[in-house]
Amino acid sequence: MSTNKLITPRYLFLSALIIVLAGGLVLLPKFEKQEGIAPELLLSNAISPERYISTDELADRIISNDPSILLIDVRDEASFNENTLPNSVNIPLDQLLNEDFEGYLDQAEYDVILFSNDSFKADQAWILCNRLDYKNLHVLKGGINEWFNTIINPKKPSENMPQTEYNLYSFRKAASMYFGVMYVDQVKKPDSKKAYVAPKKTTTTPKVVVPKKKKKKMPVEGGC
Amino acid sequence: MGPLIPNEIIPYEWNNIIAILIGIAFGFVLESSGFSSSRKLAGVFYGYDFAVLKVFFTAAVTAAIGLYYMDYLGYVNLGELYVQPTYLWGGIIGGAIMGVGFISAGFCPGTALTAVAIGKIDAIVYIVGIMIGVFIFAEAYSIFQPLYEGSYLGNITVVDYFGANPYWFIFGLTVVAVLAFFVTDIIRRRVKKVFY
Amino acid sequence: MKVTEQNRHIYWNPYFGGFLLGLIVLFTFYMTGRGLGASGAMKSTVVAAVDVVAPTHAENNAYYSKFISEDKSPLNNWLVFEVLGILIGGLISGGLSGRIGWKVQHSPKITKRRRLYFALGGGILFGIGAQLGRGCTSGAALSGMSVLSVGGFISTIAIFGTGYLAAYFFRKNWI
Amino acid sequence: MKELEKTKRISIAAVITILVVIIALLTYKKPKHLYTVNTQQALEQTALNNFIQKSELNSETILIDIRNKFEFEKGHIENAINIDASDILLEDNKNVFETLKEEGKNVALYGNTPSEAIAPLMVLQQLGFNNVKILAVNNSLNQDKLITTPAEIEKKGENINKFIETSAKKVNELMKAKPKPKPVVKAPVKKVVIPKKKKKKMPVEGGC
Repeated sequence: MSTNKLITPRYLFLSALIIVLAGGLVLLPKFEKQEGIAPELLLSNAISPERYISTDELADRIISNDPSILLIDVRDEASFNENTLPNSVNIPLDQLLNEDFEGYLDQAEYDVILFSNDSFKADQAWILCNRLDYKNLHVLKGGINEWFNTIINPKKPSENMPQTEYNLYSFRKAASMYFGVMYVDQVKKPDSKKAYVAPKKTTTTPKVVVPKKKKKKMPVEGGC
Repeated sequence: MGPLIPNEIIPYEWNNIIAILIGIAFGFVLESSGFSSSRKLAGVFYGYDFAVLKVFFTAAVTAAIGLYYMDYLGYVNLGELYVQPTYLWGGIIGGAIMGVGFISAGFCPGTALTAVAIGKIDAIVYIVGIMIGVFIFAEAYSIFQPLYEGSYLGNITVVDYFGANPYWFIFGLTVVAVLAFFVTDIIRRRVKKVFY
Repeated sequence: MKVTEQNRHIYWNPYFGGFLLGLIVLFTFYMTGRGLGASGAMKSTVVAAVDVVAPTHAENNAYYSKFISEDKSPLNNWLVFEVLGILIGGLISGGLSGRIGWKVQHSPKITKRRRLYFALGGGILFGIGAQLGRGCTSGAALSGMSVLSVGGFISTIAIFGTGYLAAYFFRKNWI
Repeated sequence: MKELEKTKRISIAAVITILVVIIALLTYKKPKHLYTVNTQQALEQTALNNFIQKSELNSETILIDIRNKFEFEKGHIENAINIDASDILLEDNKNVFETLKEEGKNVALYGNTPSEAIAPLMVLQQLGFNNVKILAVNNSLNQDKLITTPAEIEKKGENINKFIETSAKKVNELMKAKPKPKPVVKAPVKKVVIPKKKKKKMPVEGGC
């Protein structure tokens, strides 16, 4: 062994280096694991109003049986059972992130529409999902209250309203009939023989909402 | 970005190609570090050449430090890496059998492959032995089954199991490694030289 | 002849080799999210062989059936490709330093036959142990220790621990 | 034994590693804004009461108007500071929030409607400013005089089903007055859809 010395300066330097590197890890300042997208991006997404979908548009899509919409009610269990939109799934806000609802939120196939009494809770849910970078989520502007005031119980426009108001009103009235609201003027004259039948509401096919799994990341297999 | 292929940053088709490339580098480094000669490997047990310990420990420490730096800087997400399942007794007894196998044959599968590559007949016999061993294990699986599936502790790391702070643990590991290198150098001076 | 003879036994400095190996393990984790491995490939070849020879037996054997799937042959496995790479890498490195040649490396004290018997015995033991411990030194121990997995440390300690214990009995083979 | 002397290569490798580590640390620019809260905690924050009524306002709380400058000029609640919602993360605005947080003052954001102020509230809360609340108030302008009316958040509206039933009943009474055509009343189908249990975990094949 030419160098009989045990600790050659080069080895000293190397061992010092590896210890310093490992020590560096310890001294680096810790910070909370950054989860989700950057705050600036989240802010700009949260401010832009394009996430809103109006009640008329939603009514139109429900009536035309658009298969790609998925209604999610973020209110708590009680108010969900009391009344909600047809075919909606209940994900209470405080259970938004738990495991089994993830299939509904984190998917690219359905257009998910969140709604609550008005759009406040739905907005909060939307912002949290946006932070986790879930795609194509929308919020029903005004929530169920707005839905009630516009679709279920539309206001009769007064005379001096423009023509578009009348069209809108007639659309909304038809929509409300679709949802089962009956109007007095529907009643036929007494002489009509035909047994009066409420407008046959197309029974909304019970859409079994299978949260189609977005192709999950490739499983990390390993082992020797 | 984390592991690239599982996050589909690199398409899955590249997986096997990268496997071959990594294998080539792995084989090259193993062979050049002298792991194709079983007597150099066995040196770690008899003290005349601690190459295995040095290479092994440096590799583990470098990889651990590297991973945790990349995790800190956000290039890798440690949560997505494969952590092998820990079967306590399976690991211990399996390791014991492997230890005896290691000392009797002088090879472990990775290094034996490099020896096969350079034409060592005992390595070829060793690989055939491994295949026989696997065959025996499979045939007699019912005997090994309770051990194979028992005492499952999950895919746990030292951090979850002992609640150790990983950074301090790695620092300790590095210090132990450097001490081990130093001590093994001393031992090597005292042990009779063996030319292989 | 002197030069080639001389550099046949010049290997890299172990720390340099270890450092490069560490980078390779790091690169593997970064690219594929999994560690290195070797004995998994042997298992796959055995499973594939048994599947070809006796598919019914392979199906109903509890262990084989774990690794047999209709769409993918057991050989289409990450480790098998990696092992191919190891063979190629070993060949390149051996070629560069002139170490290629059919030989049996054994301590002068023992005969070639005895060395081959011990290699076979060790292989069988290693085959069983690797399946039981779910990994060999490069797979479970090295990759396990890099992600600080408890299984990795257990395997390392068990392998090298028993190695040192049993060293006394096998010393005739080596020293 | 011989290879231990050849240490030239390791030193080169070592120097290269140092360089790589230093470059990595230098180029690593710490993200400007760091979440101090992960999504689960942020969810819990939504459950808290994030509103102040106008009545509860005391001189202590600082009012921040998040509408743009133009609307702010036209009319705003007295001694309110104007920070537009889209640039609350700018350097100086953020310092304003930081100083307010240090002084322990609580902050009330308000816009034309409470739902305008949700975005800044949520982002600020996730950045660790938990002294921020929303003023539950609707602002509207008539002839450039600001009228602020208390807004009720998540008010329970009328019950849709009940309304539909009442309308159906009304029509039925009318029917009864007429000859008896039997109206088929179809209650809107309300289903509780059971979320299909997601297959728990992608089987990670692997192992030796």
